[in-house]
This record gives sequence, structure tokens and C-alpha cells, in this order.
Amino acid sequence: MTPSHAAVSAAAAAEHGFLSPTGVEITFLLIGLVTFGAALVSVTTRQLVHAALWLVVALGGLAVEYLLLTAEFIAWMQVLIYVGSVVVLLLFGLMLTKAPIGRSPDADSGNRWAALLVAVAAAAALVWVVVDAFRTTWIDLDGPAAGSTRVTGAGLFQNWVLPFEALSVLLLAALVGAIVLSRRAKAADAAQQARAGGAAQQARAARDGQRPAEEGKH
Amino acid sequence: MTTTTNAVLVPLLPFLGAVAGLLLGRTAPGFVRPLAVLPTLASLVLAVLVAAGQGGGPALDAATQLTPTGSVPVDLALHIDGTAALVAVLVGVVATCVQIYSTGYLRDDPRYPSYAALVSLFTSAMLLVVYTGDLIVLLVGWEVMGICSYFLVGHYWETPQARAASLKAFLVTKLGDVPFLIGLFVLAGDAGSFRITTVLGTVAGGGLHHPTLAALLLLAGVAGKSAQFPLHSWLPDAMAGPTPVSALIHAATMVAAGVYVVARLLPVYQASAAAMTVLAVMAAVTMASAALAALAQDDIKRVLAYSTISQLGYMTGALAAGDRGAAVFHLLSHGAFKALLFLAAGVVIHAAGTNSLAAMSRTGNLRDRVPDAYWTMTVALLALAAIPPFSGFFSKETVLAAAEHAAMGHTVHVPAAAGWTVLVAGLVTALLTGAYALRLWLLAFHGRGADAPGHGRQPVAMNAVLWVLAVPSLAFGGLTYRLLPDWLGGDSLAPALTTSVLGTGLALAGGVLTYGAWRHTTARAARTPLGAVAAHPQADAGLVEAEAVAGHEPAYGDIASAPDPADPGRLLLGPLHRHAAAGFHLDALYRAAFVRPVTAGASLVRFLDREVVETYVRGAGALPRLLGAAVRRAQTGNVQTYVSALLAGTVVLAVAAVLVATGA
Amino acid sequence: MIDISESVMQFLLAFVVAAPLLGALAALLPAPPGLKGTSPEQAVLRHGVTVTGVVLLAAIALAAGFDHDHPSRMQATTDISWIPALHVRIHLGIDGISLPLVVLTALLTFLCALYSYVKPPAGPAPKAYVALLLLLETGTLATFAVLDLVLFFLAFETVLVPMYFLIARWGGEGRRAAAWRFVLYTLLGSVVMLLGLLLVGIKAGTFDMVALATDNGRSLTTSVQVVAVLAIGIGLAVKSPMWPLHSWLPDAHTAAPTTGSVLLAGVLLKMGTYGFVRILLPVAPDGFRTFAPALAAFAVVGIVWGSLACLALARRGARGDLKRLIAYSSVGHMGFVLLGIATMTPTGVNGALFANIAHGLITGLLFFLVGGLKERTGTTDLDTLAKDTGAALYGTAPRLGGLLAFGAVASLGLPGLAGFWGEMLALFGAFRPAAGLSRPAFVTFMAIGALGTLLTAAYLLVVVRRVCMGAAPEQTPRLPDVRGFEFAAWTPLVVLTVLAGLWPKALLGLTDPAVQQFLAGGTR
Amino acid sequence: MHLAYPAVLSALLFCTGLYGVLARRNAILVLMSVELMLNAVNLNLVAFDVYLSKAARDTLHSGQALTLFTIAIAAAEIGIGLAIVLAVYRNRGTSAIDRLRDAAEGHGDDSDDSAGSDSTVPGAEKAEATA
Repeated sequence: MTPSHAAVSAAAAAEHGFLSPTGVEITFLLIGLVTFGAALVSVTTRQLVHAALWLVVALGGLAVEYLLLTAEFIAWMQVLIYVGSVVVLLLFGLMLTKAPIGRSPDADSGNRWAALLVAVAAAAALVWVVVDAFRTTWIDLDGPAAGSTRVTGAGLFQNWVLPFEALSVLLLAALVGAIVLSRRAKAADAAQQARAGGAAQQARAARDGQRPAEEGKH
Repeated sequence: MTTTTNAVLVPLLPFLGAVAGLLLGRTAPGFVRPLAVLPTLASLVLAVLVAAGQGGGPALDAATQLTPTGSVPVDLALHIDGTAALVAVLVGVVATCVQIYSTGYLRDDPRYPSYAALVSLFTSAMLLVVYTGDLIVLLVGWEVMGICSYFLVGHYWETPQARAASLKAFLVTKLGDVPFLIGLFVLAGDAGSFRITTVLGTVAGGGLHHPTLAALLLLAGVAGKSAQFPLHSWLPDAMAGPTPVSALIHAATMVAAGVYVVARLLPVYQASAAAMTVLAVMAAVTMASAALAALAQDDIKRVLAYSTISQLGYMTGALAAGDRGAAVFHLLSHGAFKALLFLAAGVVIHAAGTNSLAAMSRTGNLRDRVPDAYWTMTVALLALAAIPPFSGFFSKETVLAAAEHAAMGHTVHVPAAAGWTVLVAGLVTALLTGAYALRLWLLAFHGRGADAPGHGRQPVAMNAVLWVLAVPSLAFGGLTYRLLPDWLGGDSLAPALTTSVLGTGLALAGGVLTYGAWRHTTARAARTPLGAVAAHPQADAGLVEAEAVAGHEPAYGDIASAPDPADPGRLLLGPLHRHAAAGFHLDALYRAAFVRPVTAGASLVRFLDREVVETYVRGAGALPRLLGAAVRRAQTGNVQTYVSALLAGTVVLAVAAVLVATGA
Repeated sequence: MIDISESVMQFLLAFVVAAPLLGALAALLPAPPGLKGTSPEQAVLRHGVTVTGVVLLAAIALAAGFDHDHPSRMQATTDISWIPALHVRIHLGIDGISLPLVVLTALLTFLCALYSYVKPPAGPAPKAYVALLLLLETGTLATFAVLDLVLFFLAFETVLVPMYFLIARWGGEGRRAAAWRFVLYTLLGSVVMLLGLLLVGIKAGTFDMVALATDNGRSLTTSVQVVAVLAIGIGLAVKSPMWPLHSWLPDAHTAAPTTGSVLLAGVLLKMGTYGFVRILLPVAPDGFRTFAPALAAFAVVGIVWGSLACLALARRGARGDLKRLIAYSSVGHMGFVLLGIATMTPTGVNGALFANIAHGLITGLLFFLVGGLKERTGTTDLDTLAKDTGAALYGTAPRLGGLLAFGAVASLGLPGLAGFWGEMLALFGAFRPAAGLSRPAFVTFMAIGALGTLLTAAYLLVVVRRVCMGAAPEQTPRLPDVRGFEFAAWTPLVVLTVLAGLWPKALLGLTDPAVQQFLAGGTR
Repeated sequence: MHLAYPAVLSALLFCTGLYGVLARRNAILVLMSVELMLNAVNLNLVAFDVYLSKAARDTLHSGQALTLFTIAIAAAEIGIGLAIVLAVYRNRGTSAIDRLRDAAEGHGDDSDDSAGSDSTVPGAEKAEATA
């Protein structure tokens, strides 16, 4: 941090104390409370589907926060990808694993109290460090939006082309991987079912006494 | 060739012969006999040349460094004075005789090659001891002799007696060698050299700080090697070896080495009156007790063994009286006649098929069966009993004369008490010597009863050797007592009147007593039949002896004595006989004092090693195992637990890092 | 003896150290570049013989080119920077102290390779065996040739791995436990030793042994020296092994294959005592002086302890194992070596170095012989072998019996054979220890140690009596006597034992100047 | 706007996700919590990107670019993750994380864990499924 910048931001923060919040700040704070609350409910609720729905609320709240931070492209991406696809995918996952509808008493593992302890400790540590470090830092949201589609697109395709392309390869690989995983599981499933069927047939045959004993041995 | 070169070759030739014999023994059996006899013979000739070259003049010294040690170097040194030259000739003569004798004695023995090589190696080691001028090299020869003796005593390793005797021989002598080594350290520590000349120079200059300590430590080694009380008990048992070995090692040479070493280092002893007194007491106890024991033995070779111990006592007695010349004189003459006695005994054992005097006394006509042995043994026994004019008379008289001289207080460095001790013991022993010599002669050659089975004639090699050795036994003393003082660098060795009369008279008295006892008891011999004779009368002499040795204990219940009421020794000794036969129970004492504690210590160490040391090791292993078991319990397989722990740790570390970074 | 230029000497030494390593790698290749054999197994064994043979030749050339007039000077030195950040250098060199050990190692490994060429050890495929053998050789040779503390430690540790596998894969009964015990025990010692080495290196500012020896402990305070000697000493004492840290040795020896035992006794134990002489004596003399009486006391206890343990094993009905017995005898013999070192006198240290070599030759021979005996009779258990009266090996296999007796006699320290000089000089050193050490204490140690020689003689001769002698050999079947390859493997050891006994100057002439220099303050 | 607001919110969201990851039994809920954590990071990235680009100290918009990448990778992750969870569910009949304990020391409670499935499941597939 060069001295001039430090001076500028310090001056800005001095103008804007915590006790005289701007409108954006108040909005951000309220939406943030909603988001945090939704996230908390999402990780504590005993109804699995509700958890996914509360997650939608939390993710949507985050999208609004992005907007407040003038990062509009990211906000729309958030809505499209997270709310639109990821949560849907998770809901499908819940359905495919025959997750119980309604309250399931064993949604949390026995590790809950340790988890709470770690999480609270981590939160305390992080908040302390963050507040300590950025107490006086001020974001100047006036002027042109920092994250309009134009700006983001220009940045992405001027400076980040190669990683972007690499990312597409990664996505392709993930796609193929997911397919392979599900397919092999299915093949194994089929084989297993065939074996189980064979065994049942064998057992039935043995019961009926129609099969010679020596063939039943293997 | 110079005398020095000859002197170097004297010990070297038998050594090379031994190496060649060991290497070629099995592959080229034809060379074994020449390889055994010729190097020894050659070294005898060279020893005679060396003696002639030395001529009794000043000592011949030559040295080269054998090795540096970091402080006191070890030298390969020659120190040949008259004594050394003469003793080397004796060793050469006896060794050559024994090698020739062995070619006949162990004619058919498959183990002859290794036997002959070991005898050669032994000869070489003895010659090394005689010629060397360095104490550590002397120790090398000294111990090599010990190990050769071990192997040769164990020659008949099928018999339990030989197995036990070989082990005992080595360990008892080694028991003496340990203090001997320390004694050498003491000498070298003060003198700054292992050279004998330097050590003696230091002694003469009074530079020896602890002469008594050094002398007594050396004395332990000497007692072990020369079979002096209390370390003599191995020698009678060593008779389980072949007879030629007994003749060479246990009569003429190895046991003489101890006396020789004391003779060499006599000034060290003379520097300490206490050491001289101890030496005198040791000599007195040795000679008297061994002579008593000799009177009670049944095995002919054990009789000779005890007589050897007793005669060695004379030699140490002479040294205790401060007369080196007398000791060496007796060593030389004794070497000749005792070798003869053993070799003749070997012939007798072969002919009789037994080594037991009790059995021989029930065998008729043994005298005519082996006339050579009979006559030569008679000569040797007369020499042993010190009857004039045989050589033993002259040498023993010099010892008694020296003792008398010391007792009168005429000898410097020697306490009169030491002289008296030796003199009285010497006279008593003279009586006993006459007694056991005659007992041996009577029992062996004048038995009555059935004839022994015929064995054919003894090999010429064996008989010829007997006559060769009979010559010095007969005449050595009388011919040389005038010449020897020049060589031995001492006083006159002529017999003195008082001691001559006393000694000879006592010996004769002993003889008369024994004869009377024998007349009294011999009638009983026929009534109690005894005797076990070897099963293979036609076999090799060595084999017969091995069987005789192995058969003595089963036949008579004891290795040393036989329950023979016809034994004159039993009558003469009375209640003492039982103890004398057992060597005055010294073995039992050793068993209680050394063997038992060591065995107990071994068991204790075994226990400690298994239980205590091992427990520490196991304990060291158990601690990590406990920790491991504790950590194992944490491995639940639940990923969430693992991650919780991981993150908790991360938080702690992060907080710590922040605190450190902010300097809090 | 022979004038070889310095650069050739440098190459020879580097070759001696590196060639076994390259050979080990080559042995793992699919087609080892050795001579073609009838089968892949034979080919790889032949490869082992070739490589160790070449190394032995190089070591002999090294010995021939060594300047025998200046054995105290480091010769054939190579000094290359390796890890500059840590000041670690590849510094090789030999002087009169290390040269005999290098030659001994090369010889023993060659003999082992030769022996196992005809008689491959029972176990997995010989390919790994040969590779491990060569790796072992490179580790030991490097230990004796390097002059840098960190490299020394590396070489010291390198040896553990192949030895572990040799015992665990090709060993006999109970090999797994024995191998674990061996490796854990020695590693534990090594960890402590590493700490000590680092302490010395950091406090003195260099890891170079020559520089440290020249410095002679002047740049280390006494307390640092004391701690360093304690730490390094424990590591080396485990390896030596010093009583009471010896209990890994009997197990390892009992379980190891014949060649493993030979190398373990003949070479590996020497590394510990070599470290004492090479590192502790010159680098931290003050610290060593503090511990010298304790070391001597432990050494003497080891002498007596080893002998008594052997006596207990040799007794009838004790079910004593011959290999175990020889292992305990090693404890006793190494006790003499440690006693010699503890005297801090040139005499004692010379004796220790001599006893080192002698023990390598003699115990190597004994393990070979016992291996041969086991192969013939199928057991090394004394009671099974000896039955009632004895195994009568003199009768059933005279040459083998004779050699065994020779080995026993050499081992009991008979003058005129190699075993004597080391023991004698160690005792003589203890008779007059260095200034600053308690003379009465050392004289007592000497007396007890000398009695130890008596006990040593006792158990060895009892063994000879029970194995070589015995009644009625004609009833038992004759065993095959010593065969050609066994002669080839054993004769060099016998010849060298006799030679070292008769001509001790060959070794003492090499070590004495170097030792004198070490102890006199290390000025070069 | 104060940078502290988005930073603190992001920290809180992250820890909420953390709690979910550690406390939830169902594997899909764990995945949801992971998404929460990723989003918390995204918020951080965006906030700092805006701050830095306004202060003209970063002209590459690396924060937003990285956010986009994260979103994409998160999408891929959720796809693969769900596929794995489904495979596990098919093989084991459960998607409860604390019952997948093949890595446990002693393996004692493994048999009753896989009781829902049967023991003919090949070991290789098991290993793959738990990977």
C-alpha cells in the first residue's frame, strides 16, 4: 500500500464513520442479515428439502449484495448458475438418494458440538482479524460501475483468456467424469443385480431339489 | 653363515616344517615324516653350531623392531648367552628324539600329520622362548607352546579323559599367564622397554618401583607353565596325551620354560626378599608334595608326571637359593633323563598293554620283552634318584649345595630362611625320590604272574632313541660339571661333601625302605587279581595307550590310583595315601574356588541378560506401543472428526501466527 | 609401495566408494551387465562377484599406492562442495586409520559375494540380495572414507537399510523380530548421534572432520564437548555394541544369513568404534576425558559379561546357539576395543584399531564356519550338535574341525595370531592411561579385562570340545569336508589372521603415526 | 461503503458453511454447505475487487474473474460431487457421511455399516466409491 493511497482511504474512512451509515450501507446490512439468517437456517434445519430452499434465499441475498457492490454481471451469474442450476441439481440429488421428506431427526451427526466449537472459534478469529485490518478501509462506490457486463467482459477477454479456456476444458472433463461415474455405477449395479438374481434362482433351485448337489457347490 | 643367522634359523626351521606339514599333510603323506624329522634335526645341528659359536662367551645380541605400539615398542630380539645356547641344544636333542620316536609310536595313526606339525610348531615356539631377548615375543612363544600342548594332550579326543585334560591344561596355565602378562606390563612400564637386557639394566640401577609385585605376578605365570604349586594340577592329567608328547612337553621343555624365564629374570626376584621367600616356599611345597603324590600313583605316566613336578621344584628351589647355574644344570640333566623315562615308559605301556602299575606287577617277564627299555629306564631312574655317578647326582648336588650355601647366609639377596626351606625340603624329597623311583622299577619290571601277550619287537626308531638319550643320562653330569660354570656364568658346580653324602644317603634309605615294603607286600599280589589289558595287542603303540588311558578309570574306579594292596606305596604312606593319590584334593579346591563361581556367574549373567537388560529394551518398546494404541483409538474413520481436528488446529495456528506477527 | 599419482589415487578412492552403488543399481536392471550365467539368478550373483572383486582390486591398489611413510597424512583426498547452504562437502580421504578398514570391508564383501555365488542364501530372488549387498558395501566404505560429519552420518545410516532387509528377507528363524529390533535400536542411537554431530558442526562452524581434528576441540567449550560426546557416544556405542546396549546383536546374528552375520560382525560393528577414534577422540578430547572412565568400565563389564554369557550358552543343556554364542563373544571382543579407546593413549588406541581388524577377520571366519556347519548338519544348536559327548567334527570333517579350532584359538587371543596384539595393547594402554585419567581405576579395569581373556579361552575351548571332539566318530556318518569355494572364501581370512599375528607392524605401522598425531593435539 | 461489512459478512457465511460441513450427516447437505463457503469467498473476492479497482490499484479485475472461475468450478464440483454421492448411495444404500468408515483403524464396525448393501460388492468398487 503506497502512502498516498493509504492517506486517501484513511481520509475517506474518517469522513464516513460507522455511526453515520449511508443508504447503501444500511441496505447491505439488512440484506446481509437476511442472507446470514438464511444460511444459518439452511445448515441447521432438520428438513432436508427446506435446507435447499433456504440455501436459495441465501444465494439470492448474496446476488443482491453483489448488485450493491456494483458487480452486476457477477450478480446475474450468481442467480443463473447457483439458484438456477446448482440448487436444482442438489434437489435432484436429494430426490435420487431418497432423502426423507419432512423432519428427519438424524440430519446432524454426532459431531455437532465439536463443529459448533470450531465454527465459532473460526468465526471469532476471522471477524476479529478482518475488523482489525479493515476498520478504516472505505470503498468508493460512486462513479462508473466496477462490475458492469462491459467492464467484466473486457477484463475477462483481455487478460484472462487463457485461464478461461482452460476452465472450459475443466468443465468438459468434469462433465465426462460425472457421466463415467454414474455409468460405471450403473454397470456394477446391473452385474450385482444379475448375481443376486442368480443366487436367488440357485437358492430356489436348491430348495426345490431339482439341481444336482455338485453343481450347486460352485 | 654367521652365528646370528644360524640362531634365527633355529626356531624358524621347525616353524616352516610345521606349516608345510599342516598344508601338505593330507595331500602328500609321503613327505610328512621327513618334514617332521628333518627341520628339527637341522635346527638341532644349528643350535649346536650356535652354542659352539657362542662358546660360553659374552651374550650375543641382535634386534630389529617387530612393531611400534605407540609407547614401548616390541622388538624381535635375540639374546643368546651360554644358558640359552645350552637349553636350545637340549630342546633340539629332545625334540629330535621325540620326532624320531613318534614315527614309530604313531606309525598307523591317521592323525599323525597334524600331530607331527604341532610338535614341530611346539619345538619352534620353545626355541623362540629360549633365544628371544624380548619379553612380549617370549610371551608369544610361551602361549603358542600352551596351545600346542592343548592340542597334543587332546590328541586322543575320543576319550573323555583327554578332552577334559586338554581343556584343563590350557586353562590352568592361562590362569597363570594372565598375571604373567600384567607382570610384563609392570616391568616394561618401569623399564620403558620389553627387552630383557634393558629390564635387567633397570633392575640393576634400582629403577624398578615394585619389584615384589612384578616378581610375584611373573611367578604366577611361571607356576602355571612349570607346574609349580598351586598351579601344577594340570600336569598329571595331561598324561592323557600320547607318551612322546609327555616326554617333550611335560618333561623336558615346556615345563622347563618357566624355570628358564625365572633364571633369565633372576635379578628381578633378587631385588625383593619377599619374592625370594615365596619362591622358596613354593619350591619346597611343590617338591615334597609332588614326591609324596608320585609314591601313590598307579598310572606309570602319572608317577613320572609327579616326579617331573618334584624335580621342577628342585630347579625353582635352586633359583630361590639364588643359584642360576645350579637350576639350569639340573634343568639340562633332568631334561635328558626325564625324556628317556617317558619314552621308555611308552615302550613299556605298549608291551604291557596297560599303563597301570598294579596290572604290570601282575605281569611276568616284562623285563625280557623290552630289554632296551628295561636297561635304559634303569639308568634313568638311577639318575632320577641321584645315585652317583649318574648325571642326576651332580645336578641335584649343586642344588642342595646352593641351598646350603644360602642357608648359611653366604648368598647375597637370599634370606637364610629361604635357603633352609629349600635345603630341608630338598633332602626330604631326595628320600621320597629314591622311594618312588624304586617302587616304579620294582612294580614295572619285577612283576609276577602270567606273561603279557606278545607284541612283537618294538620299532627300531623307538629303541634307538632310548639308547641315544641314555648316554647323557648316564654321563652328562659327570663329564660337564667342570665345563658348565663357564657357560652358565656362575659358581662352581662341583658336588660338595656334606650334601652329597646326605642326599645320596637319604635316596638310598628311601630305596631300602621301599624294597622292604615291596618284599612285604608282593606276596599279596597274587591273591588279589587286578588288571585290564588293551584289547588290541597288535595295534599301534599310540592306540594301545589311548585305550589304556580310557580304560583306567572304568577298571580301577579312579584315574590316579588303583585299589591294590600289593602296592608298597600304600604301605609306606599309610593314611596319607588316599590324599596323595588325589593330588591332595587340589582339584576339588579349584572346583570350589574357580569353576563354581564362574558357572554361577554365567548363570547369573544369563538371567540378567534375559530378564533385566531385556526388560529395559522391552520397556522402551512398550512406551511407543502404548502411545500408538492411544492414537489408534482416534482413528474412527469419521471424516468429519478428522476435518474438525484439522480445522481446529488451523485456527489455533492462525491465531498464533497473527499474534506473533502483530507482536502481541 | 607403488608410486601412483595423486589424481589416480583420488579416482581410486572415489571409485571404491561409488562403484558398489552403481553396481547395486546395475544389478536391478533387467539384464545385469555382468558375465552371462546359465540362469538370470546366476548371472546376477556373478555380477555381484565381479563388482565386489573390482572394488577389492581397487582397494588393494589404493593400499599399494598409499604413502606408507606418511600414514598420518590424509591421502587421495577429494573435496567438493555439495550443499553450500549447509556447509556440507563431499570430502573423501584415507589415512592409516581408515585404510585397513577399507581394505577389510572390500575383502569381506568380496568373500561374501563369492560364498553366496556358489551357495545362494535361502530366500527371495538373488537379484535384490546382490543389490543390497552392494549397497551395504557402499555404505560401509563411505563411512570409512568420508571426512565430513553429515556425510558420515548419511553413510552410517545407509548401512541400516540393506542390513535390515538382509536379515528380514534372507534370515533364519525369528528374523522379522530380530530385524525390527536391529533397525529400531540402531536408529534410536543414530538419532541421538545426529543431534551430537549437528551440535559439534554448528558450534565449531564446520562439519569437516579434518578441520575439526586439527582444531582438536579448541573452539568447543568443555560443556559443549561433554554433551556432544554423550550424544555421539551413545549412537556409536549402540553400534559397537557397548554393554548394556548390546541386546540387539545376538538376535540379529542368530537370525541373519551367513553372509549377513559375517558382514555384521566383520564390518558393521567396526563403524561404531571407528567413529569413536575418528570423531570423538580428536574433535572433543575434553569431553571424552570426562566419559573415558565410564566407557572403560562399561567396556570391561562387556568383556566379562560377554564371556560369562557365552559360558552359560556353551554349557550342556543350555540349548545354546553357536551363532548367538559368537555374537556374545563379539560383545566381549568389542569390549577390548572400547577399553583401548577409553585409555586415550596411543598404545590403547592402536590396540583398539588392531583388535578391530582382527575381530573382523576372526569373527568373520567363525561365522562362515558356523554357516558351513549349519549347512551340513542342519543346526547350530550346541546340544543337538554335540549330543552326549561331542560332535566329533575332527573325525567327521577333519578340515572343517581344524579350521573351527583355529578360529576359536585365534578368537581367544593366542599370541602369534591376530587376536593377541589388539587385546595386549588395549590392556597395556589401560595399564598406563593418559594423563588426567585415574590410574588405579584403569589398572583395575585392566586386571578384570585380563581375567576376561581367561574366560574367553574357557568358553571357546568348551565349544571346541563339544563340537570338534567327541567319542566314536565311526558311528556317525562322515560330513562333506571343506569344499573348493569354501576354501576360496575362508583361506584369505586364515592367512591374514596368521599374517597379522606374525607381522603386526603391517597394521600398527599404519595406525601408530596417525594415532600419535590425533592424540598429540591434531596438528597437521 | 466500509469494506468491513462485506468482509465480516463473508467471514460469517464462511463459518456457517464450515459448521454445516462438519455437522451435517447427509452428504448432499455437506455439499450445500461447501457451496456456502465458496460463496462467502466469492463475496470477499468481489468486495475486494471493487475496492481495489476503484482505488485504481488493480486494473485486471482479477477478483471478478476469479469469482467467475469459482462459480464455474463450483458448478463442476457439484456435478462430480453429486455423481460420487449417488454412486456411494447405490453401493452402500446410504449417503450418511459418518457411516462411511472404511478408513477406521481396526475396521471393526465396517460390517454393520455395509449391512444395507450386501457383501458381494467388489473391493475395488468400494475403494473407488469412497475415494
